Amino acid sequence: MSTTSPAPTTTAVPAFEAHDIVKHFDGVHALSGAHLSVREGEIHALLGENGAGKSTMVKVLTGIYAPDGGRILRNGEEVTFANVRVANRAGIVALYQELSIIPSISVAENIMLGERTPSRGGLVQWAALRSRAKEQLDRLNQKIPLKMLAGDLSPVQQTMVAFARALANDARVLILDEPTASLTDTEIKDLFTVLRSLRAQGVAIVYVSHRLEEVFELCDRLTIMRNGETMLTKDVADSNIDEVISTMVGRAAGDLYPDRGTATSTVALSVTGLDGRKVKDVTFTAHKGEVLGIGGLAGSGRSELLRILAGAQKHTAGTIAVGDVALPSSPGVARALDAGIALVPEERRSQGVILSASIRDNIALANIGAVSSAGLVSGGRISDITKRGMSDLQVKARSSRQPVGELSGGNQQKVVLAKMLARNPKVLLMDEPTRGIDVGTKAEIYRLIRALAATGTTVIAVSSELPELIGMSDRILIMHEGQISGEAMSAEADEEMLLAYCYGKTA
Amino acid sequence: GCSSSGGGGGTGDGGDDAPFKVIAFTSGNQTPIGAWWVKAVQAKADENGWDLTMIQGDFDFQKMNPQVESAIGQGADAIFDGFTDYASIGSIITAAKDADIPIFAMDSGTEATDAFVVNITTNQQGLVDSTLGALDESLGGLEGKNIMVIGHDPHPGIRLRASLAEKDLKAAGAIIAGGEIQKVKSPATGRTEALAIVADYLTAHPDGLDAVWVGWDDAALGASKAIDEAGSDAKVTGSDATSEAIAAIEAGGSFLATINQPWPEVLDTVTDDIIAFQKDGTMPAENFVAVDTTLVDKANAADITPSDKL
Amino acid sequence: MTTTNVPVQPRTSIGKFLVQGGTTIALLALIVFFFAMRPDVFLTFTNVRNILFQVSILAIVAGAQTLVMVVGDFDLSLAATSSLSGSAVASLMLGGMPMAPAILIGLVVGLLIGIGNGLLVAYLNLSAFVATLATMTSVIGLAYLVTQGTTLFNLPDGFNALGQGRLLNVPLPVYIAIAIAVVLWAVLRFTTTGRKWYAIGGNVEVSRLSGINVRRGRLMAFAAAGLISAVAGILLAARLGSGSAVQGSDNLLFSVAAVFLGMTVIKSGQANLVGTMVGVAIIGVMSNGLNILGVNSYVQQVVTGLIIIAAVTLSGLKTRER
Amino acid sequence: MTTTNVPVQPRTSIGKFLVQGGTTIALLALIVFFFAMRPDVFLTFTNVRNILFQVSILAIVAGAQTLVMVVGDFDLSLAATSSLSGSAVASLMLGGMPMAPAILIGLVVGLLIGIGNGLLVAYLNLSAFVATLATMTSVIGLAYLVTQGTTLFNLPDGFNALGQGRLLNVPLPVYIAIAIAVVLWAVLRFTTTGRKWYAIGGNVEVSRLSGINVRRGRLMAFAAAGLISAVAGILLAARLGSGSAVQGSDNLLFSVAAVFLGMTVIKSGQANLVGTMVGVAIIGVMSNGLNILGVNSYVQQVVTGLIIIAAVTLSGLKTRER
Ligand SMILES: Nc1ncnc2c1ncn2[C@@H]1O[C@H](COP(=O)(O)OP(=O)(O)OP(=O)(O)O)[C@@H](O)[C@H]1O
Ligand SMILES: Nc1ncnc2c1ncn2[C@@H]1O[C@H](COP(=O)(O)OP(=O)(O)OP(=O)(O)O)[C@@H](O)[C@H]1O
Ligand SMILES: [Mg+2]
Ligand SMILES: [Mg+2]
Repeated sequence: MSTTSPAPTTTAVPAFEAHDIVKHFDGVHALSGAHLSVREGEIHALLGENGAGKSTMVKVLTGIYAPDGGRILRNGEEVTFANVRVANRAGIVALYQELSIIPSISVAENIMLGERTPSRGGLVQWAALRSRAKEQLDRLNQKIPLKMLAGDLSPVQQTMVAFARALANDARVLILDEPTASLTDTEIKDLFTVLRSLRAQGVAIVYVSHRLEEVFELCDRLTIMRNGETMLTKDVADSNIDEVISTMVGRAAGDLYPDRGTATSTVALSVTGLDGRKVKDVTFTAHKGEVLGIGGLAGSGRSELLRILAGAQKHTAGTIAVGDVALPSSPGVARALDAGIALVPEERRSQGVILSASIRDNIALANIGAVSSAGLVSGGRISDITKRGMSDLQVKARSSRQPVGELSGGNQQKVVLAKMLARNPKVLLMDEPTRGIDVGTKAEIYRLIRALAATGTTVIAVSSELPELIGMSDRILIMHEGQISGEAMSAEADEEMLLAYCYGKTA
Repeated sequence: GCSSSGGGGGTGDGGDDAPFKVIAFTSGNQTPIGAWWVKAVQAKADENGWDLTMIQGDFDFQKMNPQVESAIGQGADAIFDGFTDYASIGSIITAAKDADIPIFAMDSGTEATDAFVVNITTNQQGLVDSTLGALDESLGGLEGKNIMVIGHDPHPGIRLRASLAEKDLKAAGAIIAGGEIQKVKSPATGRTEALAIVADYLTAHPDGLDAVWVGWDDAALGASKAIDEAGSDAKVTGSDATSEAIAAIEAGGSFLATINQPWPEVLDTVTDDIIAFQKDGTMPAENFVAVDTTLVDKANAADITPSDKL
Repeated sequence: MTTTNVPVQPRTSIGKFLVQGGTTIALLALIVFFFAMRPDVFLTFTNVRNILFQVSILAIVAGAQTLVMVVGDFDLSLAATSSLSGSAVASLMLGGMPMAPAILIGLVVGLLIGIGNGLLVAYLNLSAFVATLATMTSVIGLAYLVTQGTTLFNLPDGFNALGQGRLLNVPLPVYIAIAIAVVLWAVLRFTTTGRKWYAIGGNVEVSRLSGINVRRGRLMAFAAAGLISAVAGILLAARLGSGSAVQGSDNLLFSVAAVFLGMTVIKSGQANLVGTMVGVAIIGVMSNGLNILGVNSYVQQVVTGLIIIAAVTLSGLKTRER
Repeated sequence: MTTTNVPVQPRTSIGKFLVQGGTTIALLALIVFFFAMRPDVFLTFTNVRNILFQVSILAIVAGAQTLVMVVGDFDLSLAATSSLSGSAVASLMLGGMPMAPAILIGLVVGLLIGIGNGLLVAYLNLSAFVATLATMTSVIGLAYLVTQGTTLFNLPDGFNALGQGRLLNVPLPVYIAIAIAVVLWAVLRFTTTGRKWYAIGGNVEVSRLSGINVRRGRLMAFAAAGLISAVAGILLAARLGSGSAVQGSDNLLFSVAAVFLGMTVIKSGQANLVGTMVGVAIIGVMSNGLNILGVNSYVQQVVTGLIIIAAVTLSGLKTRER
């Protein structure tokens, strides 16, 4: 692989550079010779597979991690950042991947957190604080009550608040680590508008994302990392998706989506008149061997629907039947699992895996019945299902005893899958199965979904990305305000039509 | 609780129309003797027609003191302190002085103080003399004997008698085991603490202990248990004459003797002093009285009313 | 089961109060109950003053505990620290030191212990529970050493007046407790330090990534708590006219209970000063009221536990596990 | 600055031990130190037996606390529960009930209190801290009522033999404590219940979504802890030949300290039985060793706190805030 291509020469000195950055964790080489160079007034994409080292790079650049080697330069001068505050004072601000909000304080305070809090003589200037917070929200086109507790916001609003906080710093170098992972198109548009205007004001922006379409729409240059090394930096205009993917994964890109299969006509799941929190009168069926996609805007109730089906949430009316066996009115997760419905939840770090526990223990979690007899757990049987799950899904880990928290996002997601697949579910519910996952792993997951369907499993997958929805499903349902607003065979669907359903225009 | 017994003014000793008002308080209502005292004082009040305000605390001076002071603020003729050391009630004493109300006390300090018009307690020196006498007799002299002294500093009576015992033992030529008074920290865990101290001492010095002098029975029972379990033939003395200690003495193990303090008699005397004051304002002759105690050993154990069965 | 879209009602203060105010309601219920039982005594000036006097020291310790709990930590050593400070001041004055420097040293002792806790927790990353449990153990030992296990008394009148003197017939500690509570409330509400503490308590990692100096914030909260509990201990010594190693030790659990009760008062479930004072009031009213009714002290203890449970359950709180 | 891919070294057990074993090292250091000071005494059979005997009851209470802490909760009422159970058994036997049913009732008392705590915490969502603090208060009150504040004694010899009898010259409580520790270790390690408890302690939401009945799991942990601490309380009564409301109250803080020390022994920082027993051993060795060296008990207390801090700091643990 080539290292860096010559940069187009517009400005003399890059605003912010990092050279030969090395960072180890406990024997893991997160970064081994990474480079990045951003200029004023550009949006620079930082790309790479899960675990390529992007987030680690972001943290090294902003003083959270001290690098084990390498140099960081600001306007051509070498700098070291002892902590985030020092970096912030130098105008370098990041929105971190896992960074969210502080749920127990108000929206306004979340935006003006820390040194941004306007104060005089140690006293908070509340009026100034609110007005400045409001300015930031206005820039993002968000109408969020400033005094509300941030914990009461929807996940999307929380992300926007976190983003407003990053903006509030008046950064000269703004680094965004997967800001759009949990946003929908509307917010993404507003976000892009802001980013473009910042670029016009000469801000240097680093943009980390797995959504390659966004990169080609928004960014000026891109840097691709693999295994902790920088592989390539070039103008976006001179590149294309295939090159990006093949550089990221180190081989030529294949088709992202596998061929569709043929669903049987046997009904595997039938849902009638389901009412619950955020879900109103939902009726549909899914067939054996079918991949059913569910789309909709943020907050349209997709997650709630899946949670109800999985027994994690109560419903107030309606029936759920697997095959022709009806579930009791409030089954609970255990009963739903026994009936053959398994859920791969939306937030994998807080809902999917116990980060401090090992891969084995996580997989055993949903299979305690299968790995035990007479109340005693058999280590051998756990090893069996773990081994099978890890090899079927190609989980990359040191050993099955490694804590899941040390794995990259994609591998964590595979552990969640392995945990649920070991139950041999008849109906597998997947909520945003590829969120925050790189293209290579995404393709693997699509193939896996297809392979499961081929063996007769029904897969119901929620996704916020319309191309993904179309690419991976056989049939698509769109939800709007808790109700099903449209249905289409994906072979006949196009994005425009689905988007119309998303906004409640019923077919 | 503050219960005012409605004895009525009918006792009619004096010509007053208002009944004689007494504030009584104790900080040790969760100890058996404290509980006895509360009931006994109530009975005395009923008998004598006092308007009694009884305030109890569980060594929580932070809560008890304001209650007593506020009762003082509402006026009273006399105050009766049971078992509450004057060190902890400085503010009550001040309030009573300001209001010119005399405090009658029992077992509320180990030395004379003008805080009280009378404080009748037991003779600590006498107590020490008789327990050491019992040890002397049982060991055949104290000279050269290894004797451990276990005390508990927060309790002024125990602290005083432990230091007297240490002094007299040294004077008699005994060796203080461990070089100093062993201190139990919490009354709640006194028994287990003493048990561990003695057991550990005996492992470190097998046959190195002739007796353990303990300042109160609960801890003495722990010490005695440690000695029996180690198979040592050391002797133990305590103080308080709890029924458990008396039973242990009767059983004839290492527990040699304890001390009976005549609380009912002391209560009677203080009550008489209060009644005398109620009648014609007579103040007690002395402000500090130390009454004698009785040694309880195998010989008389059966005749003693245990302090927790009063 | 209607599906009409009722717009979310902005909760009125009263509605809010009824929903979240279980604890406050419990306090009012207690007051009404005791008043109904003993209308002649319970709400008299003397008795209210009594209650205030009884809880004043607890209120200060609970205020200190609130600070630490706002940053999401926990200090088991506060009551011990206050005993040590009180004992140290008493001992120094008995040794002949004038009042002012003795008090100053007492305050410094509290501050130092607080800083020690803060260093252990914020900089050495020990769990607050172990660190302060260990500090508590050592500090109690030190207090025993300072007092030689005894109750130190015969303190100067000028000193005792701090705890026993009155202004307008109300004891000084009541004013001091109110003043400290107001200051702490203002610090938590209006200063950048207070807001940082709340941010840290809300989410340490987000705070750190947002450029808040989390370690210094936590250290400061512990230091402030140590200092304030020293104030409480010195006042208690002045109030009782004596200092001892065990004096005020029940403030440990009661202060924690007060803060926890107070956390149920507000929706976000954070430690907060107003709530803490409600908690302190519940504890004070309950103990005073039960005494007035002449309830057997063993039964009182049983009832106290039940009332705490009732208050917290009433508030319908879904406390996150700590 | 090499970029060669050194394969990740599998950590050896010894390496692991040195990195994480600060607490274990502290225990060994204490043993070596006391042995060096008193080689003639410290490691003799008699003294080791002594230590074991002294910590046996604490070990049981700490084992109970471990269960609750494995599910991520906390039980302040365990020591009080054990006092109440011991007192209840003593009181029943003195009232003429034969030993077996009296013990049974004592165990049921512990179980019921545990279930009560479990219901409050798991089903009413009270914070474990408030709930068990309140329960503790009430339970101590009940114990005072049962004993009338006195120490109940004159228990049947058969009963006392449970706590004082010996087998092969080693006291029975030592065997019982070891047996309970082994059973709890096996339950935590090999049973589905233990697995579920660890999962719940790891992440409640993940556990729930994996089909684990989280509420029942937490309830069971509290119930088991209540039952086990009843065993401890009954044994303590048999060991002392008496029952009282305050007996064994120091087991509260020591058991918690033991579990916390034990959490530093393993990398994941969870409560675990082996670690707890290391913690218990540290506490027991320290107190016995200091007694043997004849250290003043106030100084002992200061030293105890310092050693706990040293052990935890040594283990270099980055404990998550609780
Ligand atoms: N704190 C840490 N301790 C140990 N290993 C770590 C730590 N942080 C990151 N790693 C490892 O370093 C490597 C790079 O991780 P990083 O999070 O930077 O990847 P990324 O490119 O941001 O991936 P993703 O797209 O999934 O966010 C991974 O192998 C990861 O497991
Ligand atoms: N009132 C609420 N309290 C707690 N959690 C909620 C509440 N409302 C929604 N959630 C959670 O927020 C998430 C989003 O909910 P919902 O099902 O409405 O959105 P969605 O259509 O899946 O959209 P997205 O997940 O993209 O935001 C779900 O995880 C849901 O459980
Ligand atoms: Mg990342
Ligand atoms: Mg969703």
